[in-house]
Amino acid sequence: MTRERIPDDASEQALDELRREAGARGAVPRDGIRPAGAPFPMPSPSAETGYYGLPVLKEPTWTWEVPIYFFVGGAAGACAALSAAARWTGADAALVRKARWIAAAGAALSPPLLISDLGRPERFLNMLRVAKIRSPMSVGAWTLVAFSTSASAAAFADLVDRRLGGSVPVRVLADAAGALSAVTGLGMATYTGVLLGATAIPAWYENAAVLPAHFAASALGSAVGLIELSGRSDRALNALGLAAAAAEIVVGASLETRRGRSLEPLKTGRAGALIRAGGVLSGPLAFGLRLFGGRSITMRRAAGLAALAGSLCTRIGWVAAGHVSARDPIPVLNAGEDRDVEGGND
Amino acid sequence: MPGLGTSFGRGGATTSQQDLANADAILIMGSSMAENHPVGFQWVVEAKKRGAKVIHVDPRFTRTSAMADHWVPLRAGSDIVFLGGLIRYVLENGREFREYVVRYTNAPTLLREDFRDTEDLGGVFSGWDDEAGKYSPESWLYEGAKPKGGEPGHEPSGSGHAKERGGESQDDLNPSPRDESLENPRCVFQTLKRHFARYTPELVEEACGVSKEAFLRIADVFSSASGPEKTAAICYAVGWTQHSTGAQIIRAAAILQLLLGNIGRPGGGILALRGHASIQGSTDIPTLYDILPGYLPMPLFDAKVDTLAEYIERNGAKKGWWNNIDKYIVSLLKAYYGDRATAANEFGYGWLPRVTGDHSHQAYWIEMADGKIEGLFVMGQNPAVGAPNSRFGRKAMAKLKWLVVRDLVEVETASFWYDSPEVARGELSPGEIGTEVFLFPAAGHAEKAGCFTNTQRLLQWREKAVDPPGDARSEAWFIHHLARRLKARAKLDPSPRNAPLEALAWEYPTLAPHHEPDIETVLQEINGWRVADRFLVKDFTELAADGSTACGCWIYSGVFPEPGHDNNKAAKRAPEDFYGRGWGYAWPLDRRILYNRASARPDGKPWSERKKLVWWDDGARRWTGNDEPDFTKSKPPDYRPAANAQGDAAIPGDAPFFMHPDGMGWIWVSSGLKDGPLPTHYEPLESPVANALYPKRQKNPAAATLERPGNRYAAFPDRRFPHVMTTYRLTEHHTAGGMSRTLSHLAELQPELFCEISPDLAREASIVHGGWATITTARGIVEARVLVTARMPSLTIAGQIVHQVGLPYHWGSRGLVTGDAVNDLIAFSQEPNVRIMESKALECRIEPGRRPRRAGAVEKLERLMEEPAGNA
Amino acid sequence: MSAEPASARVRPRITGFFTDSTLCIGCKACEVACKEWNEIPSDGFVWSGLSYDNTVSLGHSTWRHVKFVERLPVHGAGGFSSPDVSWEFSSDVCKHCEVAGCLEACPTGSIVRTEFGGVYIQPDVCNGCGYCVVSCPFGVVDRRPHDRAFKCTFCYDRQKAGMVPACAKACPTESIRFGELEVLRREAAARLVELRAGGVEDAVVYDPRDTSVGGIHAFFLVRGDPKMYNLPERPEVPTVRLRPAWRSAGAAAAAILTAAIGAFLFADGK
Amino acid sequence: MIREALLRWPLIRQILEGKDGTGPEAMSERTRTLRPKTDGAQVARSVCPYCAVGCGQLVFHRGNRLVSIEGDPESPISRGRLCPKGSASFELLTHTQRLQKVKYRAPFAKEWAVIDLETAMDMVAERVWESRERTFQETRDGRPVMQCRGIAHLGGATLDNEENYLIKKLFTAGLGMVAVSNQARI
Repeated sequence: MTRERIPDDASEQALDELRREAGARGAVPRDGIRPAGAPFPMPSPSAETGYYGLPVLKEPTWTWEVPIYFFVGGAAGACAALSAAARWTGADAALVRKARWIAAAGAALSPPLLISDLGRPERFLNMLRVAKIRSPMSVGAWTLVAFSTSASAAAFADLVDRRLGGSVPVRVLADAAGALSAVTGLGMATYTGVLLGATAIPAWYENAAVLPAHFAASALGSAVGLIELSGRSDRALNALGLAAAAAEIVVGASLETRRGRSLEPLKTGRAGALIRAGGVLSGPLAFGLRLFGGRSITMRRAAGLAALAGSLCTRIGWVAAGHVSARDPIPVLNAGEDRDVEGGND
Repeated sequence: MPGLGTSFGRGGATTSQQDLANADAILIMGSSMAENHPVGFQWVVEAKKRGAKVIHVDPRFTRTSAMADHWVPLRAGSDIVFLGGLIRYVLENGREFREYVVRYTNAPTLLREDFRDTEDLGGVFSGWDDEAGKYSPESWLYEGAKPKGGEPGHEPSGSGHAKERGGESQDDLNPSPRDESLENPRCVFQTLKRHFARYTPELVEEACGVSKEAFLRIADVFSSASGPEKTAAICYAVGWTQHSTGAQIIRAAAILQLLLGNIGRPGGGILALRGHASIQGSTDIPTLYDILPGYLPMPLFDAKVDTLAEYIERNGAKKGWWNNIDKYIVSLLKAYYGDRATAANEFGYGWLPRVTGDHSHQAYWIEMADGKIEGLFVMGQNPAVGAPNSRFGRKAMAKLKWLVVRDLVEVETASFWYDSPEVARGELSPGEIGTEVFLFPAAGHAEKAGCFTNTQRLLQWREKAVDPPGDARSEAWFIHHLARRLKARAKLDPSPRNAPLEALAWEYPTLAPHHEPDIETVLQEINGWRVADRFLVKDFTELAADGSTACGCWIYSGVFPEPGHDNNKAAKRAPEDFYGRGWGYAWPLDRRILYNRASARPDGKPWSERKKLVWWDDGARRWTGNDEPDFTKSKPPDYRPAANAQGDAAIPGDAPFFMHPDGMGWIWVSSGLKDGPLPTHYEPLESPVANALYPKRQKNPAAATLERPGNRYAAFPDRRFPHVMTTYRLTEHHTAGGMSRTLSHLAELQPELFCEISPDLAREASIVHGGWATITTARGIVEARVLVTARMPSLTIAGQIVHQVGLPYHWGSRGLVTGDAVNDLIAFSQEPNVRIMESKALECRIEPGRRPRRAGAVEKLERLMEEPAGNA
Repeated sequence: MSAEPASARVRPRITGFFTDSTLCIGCKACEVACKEWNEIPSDGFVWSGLSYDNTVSLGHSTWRHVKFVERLPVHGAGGFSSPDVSWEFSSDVCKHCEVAGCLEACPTGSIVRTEFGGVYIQPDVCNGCGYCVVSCPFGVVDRRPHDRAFKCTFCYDRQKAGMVPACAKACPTESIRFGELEVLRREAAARLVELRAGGVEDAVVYDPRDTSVGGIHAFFLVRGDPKMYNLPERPEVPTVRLRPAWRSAGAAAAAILTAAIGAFLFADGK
Repeated sequence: MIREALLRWPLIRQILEGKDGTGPEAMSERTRTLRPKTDGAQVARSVCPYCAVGCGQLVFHRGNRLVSIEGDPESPISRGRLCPKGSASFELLTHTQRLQKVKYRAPFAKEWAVIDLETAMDMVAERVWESRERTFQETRDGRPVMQCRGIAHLGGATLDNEENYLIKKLFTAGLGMVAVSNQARI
């Protein structure tokens, strides 16, 4: 397991370059090289800079699949909710069917994404060893299981139902599964926000109350977008799209107006850019396209597309922001001085 | 060992690590104990908890300083000025423990009329011969003492490990003239006062760079821990010994402790902190050229000791313990040559090789460089990076016909022929090196049984846990099976030279699975036995001079008094008291604190309840107490020897230092040291600073520089090498790294060679923290990472700023982490008494950036040496 | 949310670490002893230039970590007497929080509270989801690339056999004390008084008990501001954010459902 | 049967015991039966091979293989404690870079060769004998010298007293070698 480093000139140059990078960015998350050794000359430890300015927290170890999973799972979950709502309100059966199939597709895609991120994928079933109400990851795992089953069951039952040219028991089963998938789907759309909010990473936990709603809105927006892109243009969908976009505008505005060092990562650098892009795409842009697009299908699809892109950027951006935030020791060291935690520990 | 040996009688630490807990003050100097002896340091922490003050004097603020109450940075190489300053402070302020000094030391003894001090002769004592470059110490003798046998003084070939010419100062005298009022201007006390009169706080400030205030505070704290109720201890390591005045630095500490009455008492003493598992043992049972086991001198050719009688006459003493030397040498010869050692052939004395010159490490390495040595054995050592001037050393090895290396891993010494810097630099190439190399895998400490002797003279047995892997074997196995082969061959060729080999007693039973010799039988031979019936002797008091006993090392005799593993005292693991009696075996005779007779007043009662250790039990008519009395148990305090009594009988009942003919602690050493009866400050062989005391005597005149191509020195002054350089170890590594660079869990803790420099020097030389620097001396050139730290202060010496460069020396070209060998920078040089190199204070230059690759490095060095030294 | 936090149960003999930095000599024996016993690989040979600290932080392959806080030494004054910290060493380790973020976050039940009150990752259960990594307010838990999460086990295997954890056993100067938590807390209080009396006014005990973490089973005595040692002023267990987060989630879900039903009823109402 | 199977599922235990999945109910078989690796190993009393403090060590071994090395709490010197080097002495004996065979390099060769131990011993004995024959001096101006100057030795401070004794006995008293040295000085 030990790596030997022969200090030849080439590796030295690499190291120096990395140290410069580390000096600029505070840390370089790269195998074998640590943020240590930079910046030079070394700052002596103090209450202000902490221990040589080194990070207190560990960065998330998640791989690229995770934000994608947040996006897919959220969208699929919202779709399931929409299909159920449509069914209950006696809306067009075709719409219900489309929504169910999109949800089922997302439900099928989600587990592989989540599992491939695990350090030990072969042990993914251990997620079901226990059920821990205080662990968003555990709640999420169970939700995902329930959602994947119910969503695909609903879609499948729907298929059977049509083959048999309408069979009551099957339709009842389909509706039951649909209802379940709606509830768990809403969980899928929101729990990922709780997952990030209830961590030790300042940029995330400072937004514990915002993230779930934020992700929900973004999920709704992308769900609407997906259904529309699949060829629907119901007014109801457009209305929901408007609502989602409006919510995103509110969230974006609140983020922009709040200040504080722990929020920096949300506004600066790559992460900041992604979050802002996401906000604009799924907020003002989508809203404008729907509002001024009138009855134009193209404009609605464009809005849907914008919402989808925005939603993806948002998820990637927030995860990236967590990395940056974890590297900054100052908010971690000084946390809690001025703020008493909302809710507290029940 | 002569620093301690000549002062007290034995060349070993006078105390134990545990006993530090009893000290009221502890001076750590020439050592970073917390870093290099962390587990021993727990006893210093213990003492701190009990309220002791800890003082650390060191050029660097180390992990030891971080735990100390007082730390003062001093310039590397100015130790004797600092200690001399303390001695003067004690004398001027009457801080000495008067009764102890008068009754237990030679302070009252009168000296000869013709003695002249360094203060009179501008830096040398009387008897100095400039042509011969050595002293004739006759004028150092006590008044009325006659030099014994032939011309006085030392043979140049001899070295300080042995008790050479022991006690010539006393034999003809009974008792020596003393002035217990200490007023007589010719008594040792007054001479001492005069000698150190100029070592004022001002001089300390000027020469050491220690502020007057700091010095006075420390002097007060340390000298206050003295008298009946208090004691202070001193800990030192190679930070003292590796100097051209090494033995004399330790002498200065000994004088200080004798004046304060801190020897032989709880919480007192001088603790020499050794750096290797059995470095004390390898001197007690020496792999050294000038002594035989038990500090018996090797026969010196120049000393004209061709017969055993001459040897005993010259090296023995009529008074004091060394009167027994005949018993010890004869018993040793019986152990060596067995039945072939008879009275008729002087027990084979004639077979022992004669020492005809300096055969010490550095001396024979130079012969190696000149092609005079054909073969070399290296066992558990790594001179290719671990020895001074390792660059010179590696080139010398290329001149060998054959080389045998035994170690756990392939060390640089075995691989020099293909991966040394010299090969990289094109100075050597495998195709041109004719050295035949054998690299043997060695057994580790848990793969063989045997005992180490630790820093406090404690023999501790190791049980064997597992067999060594593959073809790995112990050194004992190697020697045993080599001996078998050679003796068999000697049988076939009965020439005189083969007589000793053939006569060598070599019957050791071997054990499965590898035919390892049974080590306990070797320890029994070391303990000694009666030749007639092989009954093990109880201890060395049973040894005889008539050939009826055999003993491999008299000072260890008593470690195995009866057969059977249960009687192997080194293997004892049942400690009974604070000093650990019942755990291991401390030579001599399991005594844990040496000279502990001094812990009682002359009348035999403890100095105080708080500091009692051993005392005279009048009822039982014997010495008793919390330790084995280091004294003849039955000898009452009021015992007075009869005129012309001999040996131990000639030692009075109130003379604790009975190894010495006069039974006194020697503030004054009239015989046994080659560079003077008292310590004197000389600058290191390389120093940017002029000798503030003796402008005409810059450096120790008796020290050898061994200057030659490949072992060059900086001039004085020398602007090419303006900075003081010192080397040291880190907690995370061991010596030159052979036992740590290959271990991932240690290597990652200190992965690169670095130098420590002050912010001032960094600014001056425009060197950046975390970057690279190239350090050069007249011998070699290395590159190192830079750690800029205020822990390595620049000091003001005689009005000018002196920068110091610190370098740990653990790296080499092999292992998980590699780096340049700092020992390439160190010079071969010899302290006169023990021929140790000076690696703690040299001159260097430092520049930003990495050294040139390949041949460029050498070219850079040579260009630099061609530059004029000029004025600094 | 369950009635009480996971770890507030009453347990038998609760053990702890009391790391007294004023006794630490920075020898790193604890780091090595830990790695040798737990058979942890080295984590790279990179020279940091940060005083003598080259392991830099706790991580998946460093479960004890000695920090070297280097300031300005004062000539004449040793580090111990100096009013300022001149060179302070402190051995960091998993805090084994009373209310542990990693323990509550773990979805597999791999992380458990042992009978000694320690927080232990079961190596055979953890699937490396990495949620404990972002849930530790002290940045202790770490996931080894393509492997599971690692951290100090509190030598659970040794404790089960009544043995002292490897680091505490090796520590040459008893800077790392192991024992019954409450006893250690009393000793720390006494030591603090003793030090202050001895003129070491800047000594403080770091054991955040007035935050949601509710105290730590491995607590520290350091000199100067704990922040110099990267010890947070008020660490909080992440689960304190569950309530606001779930509230927001619930509201959002409800909103979506209502909006959807409303939309289909009225927008497309036929 | 099925009941057992189900009870092995922590979720079931959790529900039955009404726990939250952070305690014993979540422990695996391995965790419940966890024991220290030194359980049932044999112990040798030893001493640390690094510096001269002389710390006591307990060497745990099983079936001729090392298991672990720890401090010996009974040692009056070290009281069971070890420094980083002492703590690493298990790796010192077990790491992969340890030599297991004799390596031999012939004069002017560019490569190592691996040779058999006994052969190596015979070769070394041969070299010693020849060098001694060439460089031995019996007398100088009529007085005994009995000295072999052509062979030198270095090492000892890391070896055992018994080994140093045998080295001095063979090399000096037997072969007449005087150039014998080690690290030990003052």
